[in-house]
Amino acid sequence: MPPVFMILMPEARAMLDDPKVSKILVEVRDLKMHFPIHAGVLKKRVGEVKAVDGISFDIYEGETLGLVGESGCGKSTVGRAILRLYDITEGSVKIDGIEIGHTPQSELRTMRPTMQMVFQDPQASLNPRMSVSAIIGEPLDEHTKMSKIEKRAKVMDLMDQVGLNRDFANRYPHEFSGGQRQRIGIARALALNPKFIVCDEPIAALDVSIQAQVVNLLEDLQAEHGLTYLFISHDLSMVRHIADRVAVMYLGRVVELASREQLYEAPKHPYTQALLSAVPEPDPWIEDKIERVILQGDVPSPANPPKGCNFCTRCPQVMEICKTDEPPTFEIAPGHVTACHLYSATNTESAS
Amino acid sequence: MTDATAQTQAARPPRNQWWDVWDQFKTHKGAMAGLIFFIFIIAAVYLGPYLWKIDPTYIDIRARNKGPSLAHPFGADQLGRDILARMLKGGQTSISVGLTAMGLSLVLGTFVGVLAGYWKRLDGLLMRFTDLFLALPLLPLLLVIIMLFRDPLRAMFGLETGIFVLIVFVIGITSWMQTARIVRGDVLALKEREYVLAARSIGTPSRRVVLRHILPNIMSPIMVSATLGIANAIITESALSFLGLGFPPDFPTWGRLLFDAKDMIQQYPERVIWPGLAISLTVLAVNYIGDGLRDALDPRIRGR
Amino acid sequence: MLNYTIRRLLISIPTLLFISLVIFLLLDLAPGDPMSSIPLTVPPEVKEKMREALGLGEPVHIRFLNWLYQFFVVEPQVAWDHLFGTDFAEGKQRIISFQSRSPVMTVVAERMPQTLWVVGPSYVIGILIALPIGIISAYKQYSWFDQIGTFISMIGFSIPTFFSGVLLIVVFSVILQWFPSIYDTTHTVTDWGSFWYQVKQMIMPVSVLALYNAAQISRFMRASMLDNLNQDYVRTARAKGMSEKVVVLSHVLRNSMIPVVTVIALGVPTIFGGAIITEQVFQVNGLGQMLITAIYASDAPMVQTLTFIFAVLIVLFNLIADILYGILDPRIRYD
Amino acid sequence: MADGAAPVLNVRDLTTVFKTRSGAVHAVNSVSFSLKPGELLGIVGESGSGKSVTMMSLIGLIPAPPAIVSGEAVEFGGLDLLTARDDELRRIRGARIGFVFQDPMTSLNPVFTIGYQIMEPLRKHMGMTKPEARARAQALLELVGIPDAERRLKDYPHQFSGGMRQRVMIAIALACDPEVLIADEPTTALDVTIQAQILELMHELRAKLGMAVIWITHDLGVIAGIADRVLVMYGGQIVEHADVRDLFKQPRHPYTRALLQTVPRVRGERAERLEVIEGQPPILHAAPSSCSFAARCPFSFERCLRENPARFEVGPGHDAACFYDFDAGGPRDVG
Amino acid sequence: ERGADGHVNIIYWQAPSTMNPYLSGGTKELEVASLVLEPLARYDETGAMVPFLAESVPTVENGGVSADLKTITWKLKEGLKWSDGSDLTSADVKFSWEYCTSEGGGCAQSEKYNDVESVETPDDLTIVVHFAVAKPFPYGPFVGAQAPIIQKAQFADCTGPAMASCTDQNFAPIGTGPFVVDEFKTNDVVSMSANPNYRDPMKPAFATATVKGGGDAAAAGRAVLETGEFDYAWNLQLAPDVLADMESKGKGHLEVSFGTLVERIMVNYTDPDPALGEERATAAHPHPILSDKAVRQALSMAIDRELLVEIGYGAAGKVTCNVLPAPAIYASTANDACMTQDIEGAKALLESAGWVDSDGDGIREKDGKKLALLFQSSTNAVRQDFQAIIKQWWEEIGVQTELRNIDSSVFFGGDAGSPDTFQKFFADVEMYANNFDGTDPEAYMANWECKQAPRPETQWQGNNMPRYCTPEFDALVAEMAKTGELEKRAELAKAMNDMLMQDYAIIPLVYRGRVSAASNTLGGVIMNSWDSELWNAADWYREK
Ligand SMILES: Nc1ncnc2c1ncn2[C@@H]1O[C@H](COP(=O)(O)OP(=O)(O)OP(=O)(O)O)[C@@H](O)[C@H]1O
Ligand SMILES: Nc1ncnc2c1ncn2[C@@H]1O[C@H](COP(=O)(O)OP(=O)(O)OP(=O)(O)O)[C@@H](O)[C@H]1O
Ligand SMILES: [Mg+2]
Ligand SMILES: [Mg+2]
Repeated sequence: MPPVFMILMPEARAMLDDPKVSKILVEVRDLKMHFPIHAGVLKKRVGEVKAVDGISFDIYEGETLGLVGESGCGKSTVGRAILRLYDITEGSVKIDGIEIGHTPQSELRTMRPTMQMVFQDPQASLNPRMSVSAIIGEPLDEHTKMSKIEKRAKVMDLMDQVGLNRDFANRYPHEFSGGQRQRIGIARALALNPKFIVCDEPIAALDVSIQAQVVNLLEDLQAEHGLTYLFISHDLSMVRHIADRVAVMYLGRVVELASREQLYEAPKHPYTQALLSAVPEPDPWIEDKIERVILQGDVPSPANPPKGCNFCTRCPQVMEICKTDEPPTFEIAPGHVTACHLYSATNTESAS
Repeated sequence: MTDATAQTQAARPPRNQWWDVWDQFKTHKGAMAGLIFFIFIIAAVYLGPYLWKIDPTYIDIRARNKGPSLAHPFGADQLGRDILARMLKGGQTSISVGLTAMGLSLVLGTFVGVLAGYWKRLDGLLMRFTDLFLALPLLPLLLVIIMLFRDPLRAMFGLETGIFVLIVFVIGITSWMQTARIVRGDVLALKEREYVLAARSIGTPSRRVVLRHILPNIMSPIMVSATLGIANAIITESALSFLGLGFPPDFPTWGRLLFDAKDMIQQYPERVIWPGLAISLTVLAVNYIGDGLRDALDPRIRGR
Repeated sequence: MLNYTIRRLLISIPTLLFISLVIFLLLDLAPGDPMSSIPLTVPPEVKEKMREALGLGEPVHIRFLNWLYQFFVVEPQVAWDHLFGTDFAEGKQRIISFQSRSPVMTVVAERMPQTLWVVGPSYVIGILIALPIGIISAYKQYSWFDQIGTFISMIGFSIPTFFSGVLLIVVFSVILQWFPSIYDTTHTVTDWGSFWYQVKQMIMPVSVLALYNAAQISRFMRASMLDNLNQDYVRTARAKGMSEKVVVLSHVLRNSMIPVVTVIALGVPTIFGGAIITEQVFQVNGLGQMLITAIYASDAPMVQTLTFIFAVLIVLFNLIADILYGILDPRIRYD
Repeated sequence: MADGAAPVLNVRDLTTVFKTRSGAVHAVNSVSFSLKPGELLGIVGESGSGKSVTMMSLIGLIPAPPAIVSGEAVEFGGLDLLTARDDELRRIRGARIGFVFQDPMTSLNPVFTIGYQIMEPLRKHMGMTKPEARARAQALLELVGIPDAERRLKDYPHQFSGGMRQRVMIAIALACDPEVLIADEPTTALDVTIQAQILELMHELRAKLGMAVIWITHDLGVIAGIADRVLVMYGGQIVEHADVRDLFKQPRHPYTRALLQTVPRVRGERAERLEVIEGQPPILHAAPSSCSFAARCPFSFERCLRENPARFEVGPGHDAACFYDFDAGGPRDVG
Repeated sequence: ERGADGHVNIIYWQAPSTMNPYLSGGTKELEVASLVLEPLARYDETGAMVPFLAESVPTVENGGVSADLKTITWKLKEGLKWSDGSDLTSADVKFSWEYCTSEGGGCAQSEKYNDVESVETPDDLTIVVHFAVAKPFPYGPFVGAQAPIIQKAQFADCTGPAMASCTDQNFAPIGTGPFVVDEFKTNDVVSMSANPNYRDPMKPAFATATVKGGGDAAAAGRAVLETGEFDYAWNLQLAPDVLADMESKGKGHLEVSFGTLVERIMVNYTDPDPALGEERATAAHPHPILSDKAVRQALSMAIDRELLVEIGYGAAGKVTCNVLPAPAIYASTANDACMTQDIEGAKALLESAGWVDSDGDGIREKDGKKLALLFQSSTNAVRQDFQAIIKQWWEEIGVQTELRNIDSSVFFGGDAGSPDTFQKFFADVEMYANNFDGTDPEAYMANWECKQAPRPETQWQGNNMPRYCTPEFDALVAEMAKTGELEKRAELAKAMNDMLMQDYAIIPLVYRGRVSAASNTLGGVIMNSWDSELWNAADWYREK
C-alpha cells in the first residue's frame, strides 16, 4: 500500500500563519506516473520506471510550493503530470476544483489557460525559428480571438511586465542572453493570465548573477497577479528563498513536506537532513563547522526501487524495518509531515 | 534593467535568420561556386532555348555528324540535330526531373517521417513500411512501375508529360526512405524538446505543433536531403536511360544523350563530353551546395 | 541482445512474406511477356503452348503458393541433399527459370563467384581507400587534402558508371591494350600467370566500382570523424598526454567507426546484388547482369527469386548492422 | 600550505584570443598567478569569464587555431609551457599535471573500459606493464572510493553513475601522481549529495597525497569549503586574489562583493529579497580598454570607463583590480 | 588437322540461355546450339539446301519426295556417331520428332513438324516422314538450325512436361556437330571442345571454343575489331559510322549477309479509335483516312529509303520496295519506283485526292478529317531515328505525325491483355522488321490472308497486322498451297508481293542484312542468313 499523503487537517491548515493561504488551488492525490519498459522477444511490457509513485499534496492559492530532490527523482515528471502533459497512470489532479487527472487531451484545451509552465532550459524551450512576439503570442493565437492589433498590444504589455525591451519583439531567441530568454518564457506563460504556474527548474541553466534577476521577477509577478507556483528546483538555497512550503522528493515519493521554516530549521527525514547538510555554505567559517552527513552510493533506479523504504539503501539511520516495510506518512508537527519509520514510535500515523 | 548585450544588438538591424544562413553559406567557397554554377545551368537550360532557337528535334540531314561549327556550336548528331539545342532541352528535362523527383521524395519522406516520429502509435507501422520499401529491390520495382503505368499516364498527360510524371514518380517513390528515417529521428528528438512541450502546455493541437514547431526545425536535414536528392535523381534518370527504362530514345535528356553517345566515344568524343560534363558538374555543384547548406544550417557551426 | 535479435528475426518474417507477395504481384502485373524474345516466325499457337508449359496458365495465387513452397521447402531440401547426399527433394519441382529451363538456384550458385570476385574486392578496396581519406579529411578539415578528397569523392559519386566504365575500356583496352575489355568468367587461377591475368581483368571493373564505393563511404567517415573530434573525451585523452596518433586513431576512430561500420554492413547486400551496370559494361556476368537479362526476358521466376534473395539479404544485413551497432557501442543494448 | 615555498606553477601574463568568423573573442586577458606546492587554489567567476580557457591554454589543450595563446611565461618544473615542444607538453600532461573536467558524462570515452582508460596514462608515462598498470588502476579506483574495483575495471563508462564517473576522472587524473591537479568545475554537473561526496574525497586525497590543486567553480560555497586561496575572474581577467578567509571577510572588488550578496543560503538569515547584479556579462570582442565590470558596477566612476585597472595590493596576499577603495570609501589614489 | 589451331573465341552479346533449340526459339540459342546439334540438311549461304547428316537432299525428281507431296524419305550418311561414341540411327531422328511434339512440353519448334502424321524408320539409316496433307515444301522437319537431331538415349526421359527439368541434357546435349559442350553457364558462357567422333577426322581445326555472352553490341564489336580479344562477334547492330571506324583498326572485318529481313511500316486498314471499344481496330470499322489509297501511297513516296539505309544500317542494309526481297527468284522488280523519294509527287497526289490544307496549319484535311497519324514502333535507337526522320518527311507533305515507342518485350510480347502489342495495332502505322524461316515464302505470304487478321475472336493473334483483306490475295494463297513447281510458286509469290506493295498495305523500308565481325586471323567464315551463322564452324581455321 503506498502511503497516501494525508490532507492537512483543518487545524493544521489554520496554523499556517500565511494570510495568503485561503483556498486549495491544486489538489494532487496519490499521483502515479509509471513509464512502461518493454523488452523481450515480443516487446512485452516487463516493468516500469516508477518515476512518480504515489504523491499527494495541496497547493494553496497564492503560495509557492517548492519541490526539491536529486536529479532523476521525478520532480519534472510531477510538474508535467500535474499539467497533464503526460497521461497519468493513477491518481487525481484537481485544479481550481476541476478534476483533470483523466480528462482527454482535447477537453483539456479549455483548461490550459489557467495552468502554465516555465521550463528549465530557456534556450531549449523557445522555438529558435519563431520571433519573440510570435512565441509570446502563440497562446493568444490558440485561445483567444484577438485581432492582430490587440494581440500586438497584449504582447507588448507582457514584454513590459517581464522587463523586456519592446524593441526586441521581432528578434529571435538566439539573439538573447539566458536571462532574457527566460523572461520570454515567463511572458509566454503569463499570456493567458493563468492562476497556476509550474516552474520546472527555471533558473538551473542560468548563471549565478542572472538567477537572482529571474527569481525576483517571479516574485514580483506573483505579488502583482496573485499567482500560484509549483517551484521545482534542486537548488535548496533558492527554494528556501522563494517557497512558502517545501516538499522533498526521493525516488518518486515525497519524503517530507513542511513549511519553509520548519523544513530548513528542523528537517526530520534523514534524507532531508543529509540533503541540507550537503549544501555548501559560501562562508569559510561556517563551512568548517558544518557537520556533514555524507550519503554513500547513488540514487537507485526508479525502474527497480528497493523494497521497503526507498531511502533504505543510503540512509545513515537505517533500521531493519526500513528494508521490509514502506514507511507511512506521519504528521510530526502541524503542517509538517514525513514518511520515515523513525517517527513511528513518537507519533501517530496520520489519517490515510 | 539594462542589458548590455541587448543594447549592442539593438544597433544591428533586425534580420531574418535566413540571412545568417546566407552569411554562413557565403563563406563556403565550394558551395558558392556550386550555387553560381547551378544557377547558371538552370538559367541556361530554361532561358537558353529562347536565345538558341534551333528546334532540338529538327533534322538537318546535311549536318549529320558534323563537328562543332558556327551553326552548330556543339556539333550535330547522327540525324543532324543540333546538339546544343538538345543539350538545353535535355538539361531542362534532367533538371526538372531532378527538382521534382527530389520534391516528391522529400514530401513523402518528410510526411512519413513526421507522422512516425510524432505519433508513437503510427511509428511501428510506418517504420515497418519504410523498411519494406528499403528491402524492396528497387530495379525490378522501377521496371514494373514503368511498364505498368507508362501508358495510362501517357494517355492522361500526353507523351512527354506522361513519361516525365512517371519517371519523377518512380524516382521519388523509391528514394524517400532515407529522408523519412532521418526526419523521424530528428522529430523524435525534437518532440522531447522543451519548446514542443511548451506548445503542448499552451494547448496547441498536434497538427499545429508539427507545422509550427517541428517542421521548421527539421529544415536542415531536409535541405541536405533535398540537395542530395537532386543529384541522386539526375543520376538515377541517366542510369534508367542506360538500362533502357527511362525516357524514350527520341526524347533528349542528359542521361540519354550520354548513353546514346557512349558508343561513339572514339569517333565523336565531344558528344560524350558535353552531357557527361553537364551531369557531373551539376551533381557536383548540387553536392557542394548541400555541403554548404549543411554547414550553414547547423547552428553549432553557424555560431562559431 | 539475443532477445532483440530473435524479435527482429520474427518481425522480419511477415515483412519478407509481404515483400515476396508484392514482388510477385508486381511481376505478374508487369506487361512483359516471356515469349517476346521468340522470333516472329514462331506462330502464336506454338507460343501459347510454350506459355502453358511454363505454368503460366495457372491462377496467380496458385503460382504464388507454389513458388513459396518451392522456395522455402524444395530448395532447402535440395541444398540439404546436396550437402548430405540424402534425397528428400527427389522428384519435386524446383523453381525453374523461363529462359533456360534450369533451376534458378543452380544458376544463382553458379553466378555467385564472379559477382563476389569483382564486387567484393571493389567494396573492400573502396573501404580501404575511403577510411584514410575520411579520417584525414576530417582531421584536417578544410585543408587542401580535405578539399581535393571532397572533390574527388564527389566526382566519383557523380559520374555514372556506364560512362566511366566505357572510358576506361577505351583508354586501357583499346588504346593502351593493357587490360582485357571483356571479363573471362571461365578463367581459373592455377598459377602466378593466371593469377596475374585474373588481376588484370579485375582491375577496371573493380576500380570503377571502388571509386564509387569509396566516394560514399569516405563522406560518411569524414562526417562521423568530425562529430567525434569535438567530443569532450577527446580533450580528456589529450589531457592524459596521449599522442595525437593515439588520440585520433584509437580514441576518435573507435567511436567514429560505429556508424560507419553499420553503413558498411548495410552496403554488403549490394555486393551480392552485384553492380548491374558495371557488370553489364565489362561483361562480368554476375548476379546483377543475370537480373537485368531476366527482367528483359520477363523471366518471372528468376526475377522473383533473385529479388527476394536480395530482400532477404537487405533485411538480414539491416539486422546485422543494428547488432553490430550494439556490439561496437557498449552504451547500446537492445533489451 | 607551505608559505614561501617556490611555486610549482607560475603563470605570467597569459592571454588567449579566439579568432572566429564572427570576430575575435578575447577570452583570457593578461592573467598572472602562481600555485604553491600542496595548496588548493580556487578560481571562481561567472560562466564565460575565462576560467576553463585559462587552464587549457596553459597546458596547450586549447585548439589553435582558432585560439592564439600568448604570454610572458608559464613556468612549470623548470620549463616554459608556452614555448615547450609538443612532446614535452605531452610528457607533462597526465603525468605531472592531472585534469578533471566538468562533465563526467561526456569526458570519458564511451567505447573503452574504465580500466583501459585509467591504464592508458600509466602505461604511457610510467612505462608500466599491463598487469602492473591494472593493479595500480585497481588501487586508484579503491582510492577514489569505488567499491568492487577489480570487477568494475572491466565496465564501460555508461555503467557508472555521474558521481562515480567523476571519481573515475579523478582516478585518471591522479594516476601518475601529478604535482598539480586541475579540476575544472568537477562537481557542477552533480547533485549536492554527490558533490558532498566528491568534496569529502578531495579533502581525504589532499591529506594523503599532498598535491597542489587548482579548483575551478562558480559556486562560492564550494570555494569556501575547499580552497586555500581564491582567484576571482571576470571578463577574462583576474579581478581579485586573496586568501579564502580574507576574500569572504573583506571582498575588495565590487563584483566579488555583489556575488557574495546575490547568493541565497540555506543556513542563517533568509533574505527577503535577493540582491541582483544588474545587466549582462561583457562581450569580449576586443582587448579590454576599460574596467569590464564598469557597466554593471554601482561604484563605477568616469575613470573606470577610461582605463582598465591593474591589480592593486589591498592587503597582505590580497589584491584587487579596482579603482574604488572600499577602505577609504572612494576612488583609489593611484597613478 | 583436328584441334591443331587451338582456341576460338566467339562473342554473342546476347548470351544463350540453353543449348536445346527445342526449348527456345531464340536465334542466339539456335546458333550456338548449331555447333553441337545438326539437322539432316542445312541451307548454305545462298539459301540452297546442303545435306549434313543425310546422304542427299530428297526431291520429287530424285524420288525422295512422293509425287503426291505427302511423304519424304531421308537417308542418313553411314557411320555417323554421336559425340559419346554411340551410333546415330534413324530412331534418333524419329525421336526428335516425338520429342518436339510430345504433349505438354511447349516445344518452340513444333511448327516445323506441322502436319507430320507419322515417321517411319524402316532401317537404321532410313527415315520416312508422312504428312497429313500435300506438302509442296516438305523440308520443315529435320532441316535447318531449328530442327536438329537429338540423341534418343539422352533425352528419352525428357519428353512432355519433363522437357524443362532435364537441365543437364538441355545444357549439354550430345550431338554430332563439330563441338562438344564442356561447361555451360546459362546466359554467360559456353565452353566447348572438339568432338572426338566428328565425321570428318580432320575437323574441326580448333581444339576448343568458347561462346561468351553479355554486354552490348558495341563491346562485342570492340572486342573483335579493336582489341582482338575475340575471333567472332555476332549481330553488330551499331551505327554504320561506328562500325566503319572499328573496322578501320585493322584487326578484323565485317561479314554481312542478307536473308529475308525487311524493316517495314505496316498501315492499319482499320480504325484504332479508342471510342470504338471492343470493335477498335477490327475490320468492322475501316480506317477513316488510311482507307484512302492515295494517302498510303503518298506516305510511301515521301520516304527517302536511301537515306534511311545510310543512317541506320550502312552496309548491312539495302533499299527495298518489296516485302519479299529474297531469294532471288521471288524478288519482284515491279515496285522499284519507290526507290526515289518524291515529296512533290506525294503532295500532288494528296492534293488531287482532295486532301488539302484548308486552314493553313500545315496539315491537310478532307471532310473535316485531319491527316494526323499515330506512328508506333518498338523501343530501339535506330527505329526511333527512323521515326523521327520519317515524321519530318511526312509533316513536309502535310501529314501530322505523333510518335510512340513501346518496349519490345511488350510490343512483341503477344499478351492479349496488353493494348500495346504489335498485333493489336492500336495505332495508325507501325514499324518493325520481319522475315521468314528458310527459303520458302509460302507461310510468310499467307500472313496477309483475311483470316490472319488479329481480332478479339482470335485473342488478337495473327500476322496480318494491316488487316489486309482481299479475295484476290486469299485466292493466290490458296493456289500456292497447291502448287509444287518452283517457278509457279515464284510467280505466285511475286504476285502476292506486288499486290501488297501496290495497295501500299505495307511500306517496305530497308532490306536488312546481318552484320557480324570476324577477326582477320579467323579463316573459313562464310556468313549465312538462311541458317545458323555458325553453320560451317567445322571448317573454321586459324589463318597463319
Ligand atoms: N518519457 C519517459 N520515459 C521513460 N522514463 C522517463 C521518462 N521521463 C522521465 N523518465 C524517468 O523518470 C525518472 C524521473 O525523471 P524526471 O525527469 O522527472 O526527474 P527530475 O527529478 O526532474 O530530474 P532532473 O533534476 O534531472 O530534471 C527518471 O529516472 C527518468 O529517467
Ligand atoms: N573554441 C572557442 N572559440 C571561440 N570562443 C571560445 C571558444 N572556447 C571558449 N570561448 C569563449 O571564451 C570565453 C571564456 O570561456 P570559458 O570556457 O573559459 O569560460 P568559463 O569561465 O570556463 O565558463 P563556464 O563556467 O561556463 O565553464 C567565453 O566567452 C567563450 O565563449
Ligand atoms: Mg527535471
Ligand atoms: Mg568552463
